Amino acid sequence: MAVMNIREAINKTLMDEMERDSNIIVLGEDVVGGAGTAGGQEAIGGIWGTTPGLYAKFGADRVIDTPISESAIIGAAAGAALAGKRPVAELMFADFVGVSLDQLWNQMAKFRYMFGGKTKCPAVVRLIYGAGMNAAAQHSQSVYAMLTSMPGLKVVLPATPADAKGLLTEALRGDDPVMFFEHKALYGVKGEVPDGEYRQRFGEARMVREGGDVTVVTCGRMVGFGEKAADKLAADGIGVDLIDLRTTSPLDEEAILDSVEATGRLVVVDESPPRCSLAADISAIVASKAFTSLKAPPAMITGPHSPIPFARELERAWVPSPQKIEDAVRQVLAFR
Amino acid sequence: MAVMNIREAINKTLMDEMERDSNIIVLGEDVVGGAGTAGGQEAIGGIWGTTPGLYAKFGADRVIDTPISESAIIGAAAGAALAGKRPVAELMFADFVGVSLDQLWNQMAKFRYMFGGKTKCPAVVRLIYGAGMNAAAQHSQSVYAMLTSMPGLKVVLPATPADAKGLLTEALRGDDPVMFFEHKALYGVKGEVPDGEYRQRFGEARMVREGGDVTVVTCGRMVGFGEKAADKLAADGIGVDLIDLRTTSPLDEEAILDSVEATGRLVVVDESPPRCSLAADISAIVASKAFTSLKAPPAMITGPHSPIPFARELERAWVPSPQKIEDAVRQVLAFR
Amino acid sequence: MQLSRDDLVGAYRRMAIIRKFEERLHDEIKTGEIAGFTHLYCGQEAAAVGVCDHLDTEDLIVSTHRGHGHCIAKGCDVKGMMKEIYGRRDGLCKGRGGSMHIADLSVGMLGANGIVGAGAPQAVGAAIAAKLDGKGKVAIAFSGDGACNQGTTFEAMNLAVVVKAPAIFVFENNHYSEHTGVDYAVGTNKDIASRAEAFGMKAWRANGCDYFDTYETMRELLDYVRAGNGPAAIELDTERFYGHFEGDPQRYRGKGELDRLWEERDCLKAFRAKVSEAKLLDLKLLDEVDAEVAQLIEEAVSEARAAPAPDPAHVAEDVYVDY
Amino acid sequence: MQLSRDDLVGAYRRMAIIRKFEERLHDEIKTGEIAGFTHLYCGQEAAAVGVCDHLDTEDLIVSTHRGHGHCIAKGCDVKGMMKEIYGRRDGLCKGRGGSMHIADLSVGMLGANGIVGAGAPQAVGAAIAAKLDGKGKVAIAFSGDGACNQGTTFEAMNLAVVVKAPAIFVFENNHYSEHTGVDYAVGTNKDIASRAEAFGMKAWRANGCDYFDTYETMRELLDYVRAGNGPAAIELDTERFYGHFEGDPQRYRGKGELDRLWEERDCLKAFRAKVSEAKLLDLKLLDEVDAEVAQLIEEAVSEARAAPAPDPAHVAEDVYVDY
Ligand SMILES: Cc1ncc(C[n+]2csc(CCOP(=O)(O)OP(=O)(O)O)c2C)c(N)n1
Ligand SMILES: Cc1ncc(C[n+]2csc(CCOP(=O)(O)OP(=O)(O)O)c2C)c(N)n1
Ligand SMILES: [Mg+2]
Ligand SMILES: [Mg+2]
Repeated sequence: MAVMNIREAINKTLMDEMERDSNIIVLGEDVVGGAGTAGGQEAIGGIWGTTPGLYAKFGADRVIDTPISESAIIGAAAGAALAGKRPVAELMFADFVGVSLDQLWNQMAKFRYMFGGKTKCPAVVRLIYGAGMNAAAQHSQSVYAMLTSMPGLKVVLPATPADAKGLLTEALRGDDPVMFFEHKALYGVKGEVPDGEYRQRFGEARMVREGGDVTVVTCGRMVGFGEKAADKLAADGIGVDLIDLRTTSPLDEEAILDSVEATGRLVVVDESPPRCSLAADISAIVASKAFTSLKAPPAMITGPHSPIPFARELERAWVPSPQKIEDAVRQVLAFR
Repeated sequence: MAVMNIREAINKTLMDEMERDSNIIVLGEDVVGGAGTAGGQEAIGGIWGTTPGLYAKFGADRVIDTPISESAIIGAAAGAALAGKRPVAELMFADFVGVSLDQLWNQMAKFRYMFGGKTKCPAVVRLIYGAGMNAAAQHSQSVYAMLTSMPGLKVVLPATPADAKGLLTEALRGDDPVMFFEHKALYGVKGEVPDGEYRQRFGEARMVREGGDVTVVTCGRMVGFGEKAADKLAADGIGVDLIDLRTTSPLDEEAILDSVEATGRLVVVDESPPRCSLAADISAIVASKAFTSLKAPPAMITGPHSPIPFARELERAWVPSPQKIEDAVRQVLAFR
Repeated sequence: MQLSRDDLVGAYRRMAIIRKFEERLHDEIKTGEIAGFTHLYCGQEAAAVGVCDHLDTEDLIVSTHRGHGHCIAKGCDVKGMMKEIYGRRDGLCKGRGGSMHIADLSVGMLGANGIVGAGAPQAVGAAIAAKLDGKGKVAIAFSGDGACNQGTTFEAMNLAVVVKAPAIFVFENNHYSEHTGVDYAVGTNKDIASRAEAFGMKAWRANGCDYFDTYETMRELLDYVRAGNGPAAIELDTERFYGHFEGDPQRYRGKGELDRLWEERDCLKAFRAKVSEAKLLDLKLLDEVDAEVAQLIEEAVSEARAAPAPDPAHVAEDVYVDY
Repeated sequence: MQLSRDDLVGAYRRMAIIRKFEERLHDEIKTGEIAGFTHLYCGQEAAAVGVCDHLDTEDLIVSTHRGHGHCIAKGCDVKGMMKEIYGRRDGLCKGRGGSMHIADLSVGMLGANGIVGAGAPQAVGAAIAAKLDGKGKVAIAFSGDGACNQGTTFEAMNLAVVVKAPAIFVFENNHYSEHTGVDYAVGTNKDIASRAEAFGMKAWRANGCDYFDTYETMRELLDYVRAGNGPAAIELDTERFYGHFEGDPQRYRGKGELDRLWEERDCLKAFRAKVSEAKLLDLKLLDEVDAEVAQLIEEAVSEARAAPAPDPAHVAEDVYVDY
């Protein structure tokens, strides 16, 4: 097993998979960089550094810099996928779903169903999401709940380098459109990554900690926050079942319900505003399917019902924190 | 009180309010109709028949036909609102949020917050939504959950002609962006409408039936379905508290919680796919805030996790029905 | 090059099928048996057929809400289409799509589309795929004069130029988007083709009510695109003979406008006149084609009527390949 | 008409404020004290000032991610801006917006914007409002060469033409969108202004590194728009002197490119040369302006540094006027 960070795991997976499958193409803004400049191509390899080297290896027909036209980028991915390719389109910030939603929601998500099950659209859309870099209201959002609500899309959120590889490989081998969320504050997270072919099935949550007293369900950057909280709680003898969903659609309901049936207590941590959120979704599923097991009301740790602010102090207050998770766990435990 | 249908109530309210406030302007595709044709202006007054007569009365500067450019329509509404007008923009089908989401979500919803509370954006967006006309996957969706999740937007869904007037008037008097949802299958619904000035406050649910045994929470077209179910149940001596939310943001939590505290049983009916839906949202709120009152798991009646199909038999199977509501009520009542 | 006799008869047949298909729908919709919104292609037959007669199944097209003509011209099964429009289980899309969502990838038809302007970027993606495959195939986006104001269409044109994809933008200018005239909604003070040119591609213009003009102009365009010159556009001047959708009161029409259109701009009439004047085909032969076509449509409707409805139990199937 | 001495000094001062503001940020950002993404306007000062010097507070502008210059040119309070960029409680937007979201409606500045292309439709809306008010006011959308490929920008241009709104599209072509060159990303084989023309409006071109050329050309354009002729566009040829955002390695630059730009395309240098050659202003006077400006920026930074942080307890305030 090699140790690498999430950025490297994504880059290497793209590299390996493109090598293996000549139908994979990559497109997005500045995924190469330098087109039409005196400095020449490969000026950047994506502003997040996830695509360097691809152009040099696979050339201009497979690694495509685009104008600032997100609808056209996602639409082109949709069309290329219908035409038999496996496009990997990058949305530099997930917030740009705002200017490209139709092609995700009304187009690629619905083709197969609308067309009577006779087509497939194996497009992967990489969405760079999340707060933590003081990028303010239009560059910090976690839009996975919105896309999770849309039938036809699969929604994937790796929290570790191994999952980044396993889930991206799975996305590139599958035949459905996949929304691949990369948290901008997690790119530097290091970990062991299995060598060789490695696939992580969708809909299979990861039990990060087994504790037995409270079930904490989360995903993405919040997994690390959950670990911090769990460590502190463990010191007080409180055992947390910490579940990293890995994919929110499909959802590993079984893992959640099994744990709650044992613990009777649920905390959902979700880096998003509260209404119609993933936190609400998971809580509602648990309330309706594990009602008799629940010993305390489900607790939802989300941001407030406001846009995400710029200033450090404000952003920090907006985003769920290890402290808030810890407090919530203590609270649901205290409930009788 | 005059008796009229929802279509007429909307048209009349627009007429009256535009008369009263010269800052109100209307824009959208074919809201007038006939521009640049031999037949001449006023060829239609909106394909839903909600805007006829406005052009004749208020002229081309205030009633504006636009090209098919939803981002520009909503963006223009946002800009006009910042500039001191009260635009009423029509999205002919709510599904076109797909091509205009950014201007709703990242722009008008966020201006006030991002700009430090010093601006206001009193734009009203009319979204025609919902299934029931076999308009298939791209012309039948109920996107209120998505917009409810977005801080900065208010989300309004009249189910009666009186509420259509009251809520639209309120939207046009307020200073925040309002998403005004009109169900395409409800336009013909008739009812009494108060004469003269009539405003319905947001965040104030309507208790459609008081029954005391089960709380059924819903909105839009599903209110009528809920009434049908309630009537049948009443015949069996089962009393339903039927709550029409009227607005999902702000949400009248109190009305919901008060009822559930009395009934202990909740059914949420939501014309949308299940994940991260309004049904999940309400259920989660109730589970977390009225936990001890709940005597049965919350039941969520939604469509399946699929796009909306075309054929009559399929669409009917997709949409929640009075029968499904009735069954759910009986089931939550049977739970011990 | 001259078209062969078979080519000519084939072109006429395809146009006639579209015409009859649509006219029959126009009547059947009045019975209330067909659900949803239906947009008829009548009047524009020469456009779809004149374009698609150059294509084989590996050339791809994306279509619009007014897609029946494109589907038929590209080779979709007419009976399967009719069943689909009737919402039947064995319809081309199992009754899930309906009129606005007919697709058949086996003939290179990537889908009608209910979202105006959504197809154009998809065609660019398909063209990127075609370029990568290097077999000289093209991808075509049909768009209306209304769709050509949608941001997606503009973005698609620019992207196609930037990546030099063999994408072709066919603008069918039927002078209306719903109830609005093209002279109002398309702000350019020239034609739509000029706007496409300003995006950096070569553009052609043709009479979309004349099969021969459309076909010949497309030949030139396709030679250019297949030679690797990147994208191209064509504006086809054409006419919509019915309302925007069935039920449209058409108050935007001028006095006598529709009569004049049927009189002067009927592509089938024009085709018959041309081939008989040039003594290329005997009109009796075309009458026979008409009869065959009438029979085909009759069968399509009666089979669709008799066909089983979809089973509601399957409402949520085929959302994913695997979940 | 000639600019007065006061006008000239004012123009220079505004450009110098922008320059110093940005250069200071360039340095301060390295200290790590300023959070988020910051895009500097250095090099484009003549564009913002040359345009905005024609406007009063009732003329409205919408800006971009690279908005500091537009804000200053339109009259936003420089100290309030600095505090905002430092994320302070008393910043122009209470520390909630930051560099990319500065707005001040009291001076007609409708907002910087983090979404490329989002401003253009808003300017059209503001222009529709202005037209309704009938006071001859205009609304201006600043857009980059990259933004001019976004569908929203195209839609906005078409809509403005259709409704004949007094909207002005100022395209600041600084030859780059992030790491990509304009010759690649803008597919038109002519300039950006030509593409705007193809949307049916009159377009001008000017040297955006020359205050006088920008200012004079804008005068002509504004006469045209204020006279009720509908929208117009102008392409300003300008330069970005720093990276796309702070931290950009700028590997897309040619060898010696930046040196050459500072040498040949510095609008402040050019301004000084022109006014002194024409003997309109004494350079010593401009040196004094520079000193004042340096003082202002020094104060702005030290006041911002010393200013209180926002109170986390207020994180969710001001989402609605009332809820
Ligand atoms: C994004 C979007 N906006 C609006 C509509 C509603 N609509 C359907 S067809 C149409 C007019 C299209 O005009 P045009 O592109 O000229 O095609 P035609 O109907 O003439 O074939 C409109 C406005 C839609 N389906 N999608
Ligand atoms: C919709 C959207 N897409 C992409 C980006 C990321 N982005 C920010 S600035 C920029 C380049 C803009 O180029 P241009 O319009 O020329 O403005 P300049 O930076 O040169 O001032 C990009 C791609 C964004 N903020 N919004
Ligand atoms: Mg048309
Ligand atoms: Mg630029």
